[in-house]
Amino acid sequence: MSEHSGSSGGELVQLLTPQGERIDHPDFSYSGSDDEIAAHLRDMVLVRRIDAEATALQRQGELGIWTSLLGQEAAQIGAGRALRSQDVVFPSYREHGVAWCRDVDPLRLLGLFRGVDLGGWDPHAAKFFLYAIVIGAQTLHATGYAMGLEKDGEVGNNDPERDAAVISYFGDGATSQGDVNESFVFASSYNAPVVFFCQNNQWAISEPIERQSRIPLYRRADGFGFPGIRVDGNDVLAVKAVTEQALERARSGNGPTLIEAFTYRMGAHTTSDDPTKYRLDDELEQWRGKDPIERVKAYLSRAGAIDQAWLEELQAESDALAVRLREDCLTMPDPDVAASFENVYAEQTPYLAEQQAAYAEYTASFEEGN
Amino acid sequence: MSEHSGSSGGELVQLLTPQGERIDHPDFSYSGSDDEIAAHLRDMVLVRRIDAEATALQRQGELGIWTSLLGQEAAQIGAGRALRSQDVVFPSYREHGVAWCRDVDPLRLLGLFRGVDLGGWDPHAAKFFLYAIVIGAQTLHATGYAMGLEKDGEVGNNDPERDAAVISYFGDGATSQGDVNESFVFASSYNAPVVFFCQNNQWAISEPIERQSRIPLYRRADGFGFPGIRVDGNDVLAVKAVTEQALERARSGNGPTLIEAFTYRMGAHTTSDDPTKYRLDDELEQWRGKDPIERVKAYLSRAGAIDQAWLEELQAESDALAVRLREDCLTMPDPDVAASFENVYAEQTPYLAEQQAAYAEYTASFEEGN
Amino acid sequence: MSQSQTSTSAGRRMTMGKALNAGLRRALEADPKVVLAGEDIGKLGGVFRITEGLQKDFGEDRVIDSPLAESGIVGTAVGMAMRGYRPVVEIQFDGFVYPAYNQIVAQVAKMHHRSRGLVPMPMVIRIPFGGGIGAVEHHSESPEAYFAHTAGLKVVSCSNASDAYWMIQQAIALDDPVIFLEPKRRYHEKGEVDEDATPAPLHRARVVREGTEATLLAYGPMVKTCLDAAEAAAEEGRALEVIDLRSVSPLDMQTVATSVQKTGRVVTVHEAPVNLGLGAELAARITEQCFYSLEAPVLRVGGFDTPYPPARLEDHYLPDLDRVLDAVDRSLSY
Amino acid sequence: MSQSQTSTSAGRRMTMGKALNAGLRRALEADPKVVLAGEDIGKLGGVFRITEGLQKDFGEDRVIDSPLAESGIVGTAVGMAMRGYRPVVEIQFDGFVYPAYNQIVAQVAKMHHRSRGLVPMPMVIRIPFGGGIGAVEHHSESPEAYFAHTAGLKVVSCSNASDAYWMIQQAIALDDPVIFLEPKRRYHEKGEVDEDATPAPLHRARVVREGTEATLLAYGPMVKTCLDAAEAAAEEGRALEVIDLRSVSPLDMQTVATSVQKTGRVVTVHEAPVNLGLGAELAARITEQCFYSLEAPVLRVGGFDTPYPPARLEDHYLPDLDRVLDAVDRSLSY
Ligand SMILES: Cc1ncc(C[n+]2csc(CCOP(=O)(O)OP(=O)(O)O)c2C)c(N)n1
Ligand SMILES: Cc1ncc(C[n+]2csc(CCOP(=O)(O)OP(=O)(O)O)c2C)c(N)n1
Ligand SMILES: [Mg+2]
Ligand SMILES: [Mg+2]
Repeated sequence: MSEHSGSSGGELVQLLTPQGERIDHPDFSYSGSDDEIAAHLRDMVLVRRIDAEATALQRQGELGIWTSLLGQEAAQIGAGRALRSQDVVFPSYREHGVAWCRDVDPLRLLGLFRGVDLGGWDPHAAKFFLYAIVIGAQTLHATGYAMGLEKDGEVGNNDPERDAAVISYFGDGATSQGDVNESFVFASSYNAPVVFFCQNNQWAISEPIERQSRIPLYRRADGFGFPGIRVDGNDVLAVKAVTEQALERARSGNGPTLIEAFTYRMGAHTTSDDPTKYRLDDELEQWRGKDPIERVKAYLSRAGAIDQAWLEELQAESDALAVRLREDCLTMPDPDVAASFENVYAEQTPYLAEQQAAYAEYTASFEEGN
Repeated sequence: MSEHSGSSGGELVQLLTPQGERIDHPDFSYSGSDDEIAAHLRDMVLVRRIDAEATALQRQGELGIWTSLLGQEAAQIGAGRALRSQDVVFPSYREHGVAWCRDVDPLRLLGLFRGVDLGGWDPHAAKFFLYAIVIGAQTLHATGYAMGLEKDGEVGNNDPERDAAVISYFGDGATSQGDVNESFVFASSYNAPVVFFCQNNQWAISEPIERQSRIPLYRRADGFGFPGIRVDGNDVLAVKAVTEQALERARSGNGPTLIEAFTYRMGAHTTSDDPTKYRLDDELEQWRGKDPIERVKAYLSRAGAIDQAWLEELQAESDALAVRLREDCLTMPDPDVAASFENVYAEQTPYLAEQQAAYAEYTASFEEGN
Repeated sequence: MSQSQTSTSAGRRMTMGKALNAGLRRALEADPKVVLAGEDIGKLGGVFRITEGLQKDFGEDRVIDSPLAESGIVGTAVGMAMRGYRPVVEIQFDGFVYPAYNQIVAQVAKMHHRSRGLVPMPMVIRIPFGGGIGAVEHHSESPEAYFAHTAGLKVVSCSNASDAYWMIQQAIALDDPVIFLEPKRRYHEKGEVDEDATPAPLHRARVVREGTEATLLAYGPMVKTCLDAAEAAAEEGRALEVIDLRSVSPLDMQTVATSVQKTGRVVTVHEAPVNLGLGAELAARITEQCFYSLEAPVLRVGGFDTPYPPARLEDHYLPDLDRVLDAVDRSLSY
Repeated sequence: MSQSQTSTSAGRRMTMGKALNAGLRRALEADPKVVLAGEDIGKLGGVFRITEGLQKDFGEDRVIDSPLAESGIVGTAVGMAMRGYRPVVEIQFDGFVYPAYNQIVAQVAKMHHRSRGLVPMPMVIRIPFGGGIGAVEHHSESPEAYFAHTAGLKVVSCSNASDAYWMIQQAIALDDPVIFLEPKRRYHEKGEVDEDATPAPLHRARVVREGTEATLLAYGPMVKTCLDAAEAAAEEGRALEVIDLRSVSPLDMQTVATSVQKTGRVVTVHEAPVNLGLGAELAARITEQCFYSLEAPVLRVGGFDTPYPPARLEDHYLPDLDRVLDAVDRSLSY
């Protein structure tokens, strides 16, 4: 009954094999230099290091929870590096790699999971909106934003500095949610410049992809009248090529695309999860052989573009980044209770102002009391 | 951009042309006798008459509103007569023709629109659930019911008396609603024995189908991994053939099908609507040539299966039905206020009982007062 | 007799429906970032014709017919607001707002706070609400409490043409999301609209009739019911004060408390079910703030705690003059 | 001291989580029509492990992992109920129930009434609710008022292991739809569960501590907070009565009124925002029913009228012993 194909097969766009060999594809090619590929490698290594450090911080009680991107580095860096500066990102809650590409300080991501704020970066400045925890909600925001881009004439001008697109990230599980399907309806109806980027990491917490769909997810787009494409989500070159084309399609006024990045969640769903309850080591082992970082290392080493010294330098950089992140995390100030009351409204209400004042008075009296 | 084809074209299943000629189709055939076709004609004429009478009753203030099925008789009778007695129907609010096939007294339909109740028939007895006004909600109920059928082992027994399926009706506009798409996800995931029957009557109130989808609606099913098919919704033979096959597929355990019945809403959306605000007479005129009743009359007359006398008798029957319906409508008793409080809960709460008692006391005192 | 802050110079007489249309038109003119979206709001002008002519005059880019999906309508409006637009969304009927509930309470209401003010949500969600029009199920609901309980939203309701004209513009101009409840059964009632007046602040209640013996608190469709009740009471020599709350969240408790301190008795009136309806919050707050002034408990008149009934029973369900006066009698008997 | 109607014979000591699991197991055993559905409730046993082991023992046909779509979960459960099943649905966290809000308030709540009793909706919607676990946004909400305002639904919350065990079974056995709120931060607290006892009726409140000077009203997670407050007050010589409402809708006003007539002072406590929270309804009804007994207005302690804050601020947001006692002090100062 299930038509899910494995990670190989004609329908999967791949430009770099797990063994690190570059292969051709009739419709997609990666045009960057080896230096650029090395830059992707650096991105992937650094975000994996950030991720590992965050996981460690959570284990030590410094974060409430963490959503690991382990295994999904190529999907995120490939897509993130396909963006132009004017493009706008609507993430879900696992896109630390895309945040990295948007120059969002990883510390700001930690703030959310440490519980000091609800998202500490400036979404407009970063063109990277806040993490969306309610599954699927952001896909509609992305579509509406894209409709706005269109109204503003930022699409189809044949001007690479100006034409903009929106990209929205979500998981395989999210494709079952009404909002995601409605976003397909709206994007299609208004031909909105939006790329739907689904990281199919095979699992929605404990539920395998078969629970959500009996056909490959990229084919969902067929039903809504726009193109869908499946790419090897562990192949940073293919992801970048495919995403670039989809973004360009959107920017030039040709409407939405659904990209299914076929990848794997190598870790737990979150640090609260225990995947041994529901999945087999075998599967994990199999995917370990398709690691997104190893294949790039293999290719670049073989091509002579990087050497041991380069890798050691990168290791040092990544360790330094982790140290910095840890330090900054530990010294991140706790929020003041005033933050609870602020910004609930743009125009504060007298009622809430009174509530805030009463609480301040209460805590003050309490402190006097002590 | 729009790929909506007209009512002809290879993808549309048709077995009886607007001119009343029977044509072949490679995958579908209508196997009934001319007597059966005459029975469909009778059904269609009678439900059109019921519909006209209800519209008249509304104009005269006897109903609050009415949702006319004018033009959709073939879609509803064709699908309704494809059902076996054990099949179960989840309608939207316009399926008076299907109700007719399920032996729901049309008077009971009027009750809802007259405002004497919220649906006056017995859904279990009729295997025809109550009208669903919130767009799309019933498609999930249908899917859940179908999941229940499966659990009960009422599917795939190769027993024509026992194997059952569910059919759910909805409009073209409804396909944009999250619930409808989620019902596709669930039906597909659980391989539920449900037929999704979309009457694409080209309009969702004032919005043309292009606002909801830029490709033919039957193709939505592709994206969810089950078959979709477009049938000439004004061709009762084709609708019956296509629906029978889809129901049989469901009953035998092969899962869901989406049927798009390509038809036209010849009247207003409801009696409150004014379609001259948004659509052209031309379009109406064009569809008048595809009338679902006329083509059957033409075929049967030409085949010699009916004659003038037969038609006159049918006319008399339909007039009598209308007279009976009108009389019964006018004498339908108003509900008692107790009905407001009853059945809110299976186990009444003391609070509501008190509220009911207080209101009874209040009205009583009031009557004394007068 | 009325404390209305609008200027007293004669305006145009128009229905509430036309006043809303005029207000929307003026908002569209005033700010190119204002966009309207909803089902059938374009050529048809909406099922109540509130947006009539607006698509013709402002184009399909600013007056947008939406696919039939309320979550999509509100969710894409969130995105448009993020892009700097000021979306004004129409929900066709009260009973069809629930598919959008998730977007409204989890996204619209929280975005400004979540983003520390960086992503404002200047959105208006217009909902024709309430009963009294003989409609079928899901077309007569009063969902205001569901929204008023939600921090981050503001909720208002107009009761007359002049307020309709001004309040819709104020709501659109506000940087906060506003649930804008239009009493559909009053759409056809006419009133004076002075387009040059200075309107009262959006969240200010208004004493619409002064009195001394009890205070009637209402908003939207029930304001007229209360005024009628007060008129009838006056004929029997009883002076009831009527307050049009106008803003359901936040509540203007100052205006309310001033009245209660004078009258000592309060009856709240709304169409929504009593249990956890606005009357509950009003009763709780009034009792907190005016404990020593109250001669009687705050009494609540509202819809039954039942689903909205079929049309032929709605006259029982809906509070009317008699039920209001009955509550006043009960209050006075304390 | 406790009025608990459960028998006093010693039971098994277990956490509330285990008690719910045991109650669900017993319900699955008792009636083959009981089915469980929700995200991750199968192999994983739910993110809180409440359904642990149940799929293994009752099969995938009765313990169903659902696609990730709450409206679909509840909507298909409606269909299963129509087919004669008794679905028990798990919503993973409070903040994720809103996509199903439309199905819940427009379908689940109304089906029995709409069909004149012909289509009952014996459905339980389990929601782990409330804060105090240091979670990220949308994982700590208290949506009870949204449901309690909806006619046709019943809403209950358990505060201890024994009630959890019994109430879940009673809710499943009831022919009405029940929103079953589980105080997630109490999942790990242990209590005695007597599996042979005769439980108190589902909608009966319980005096969990007797006292004379003021009545504390709470449900779910705040019952323990109130008991702690009463204990602290007792050390200062003040006897507070604590009522565990257990049923949020319908309310057992008889038990409440009896207490208020004795104490004359009331403080309501819940995590949900104060504005239009359950405290509002309680205050309104208590004032109506016990007007002459009240020495002070009903005072309300609740979450702030703000979105749920980030974890590092939740100790401010959530009512605690001190805030409860502060309200008691204020009440006593009248
Ligand atoms: C509306 C909603 N329902 C449930 C959840 C709880 N939840 C968080 S993540 C998750 C699984 C998501 O799976 P997927 O979409 O595949 O994304 P992934 O986590 O694998 O990246 C669930 C059920 C949620 N956040 N929102
Ligand atoms: C959730 C919801 N939103 C809006 C409406 C108002 N409404 C009633 S019918 C209708 C159009 C339905 O169009 P379609 O699905 O094509 O069915 P048709 O009426 O053409 O049979 C709308 C918008 C509704 N009933 N439910
Ligand atoms: Mg996943
Ligand atoms: Mg239609």
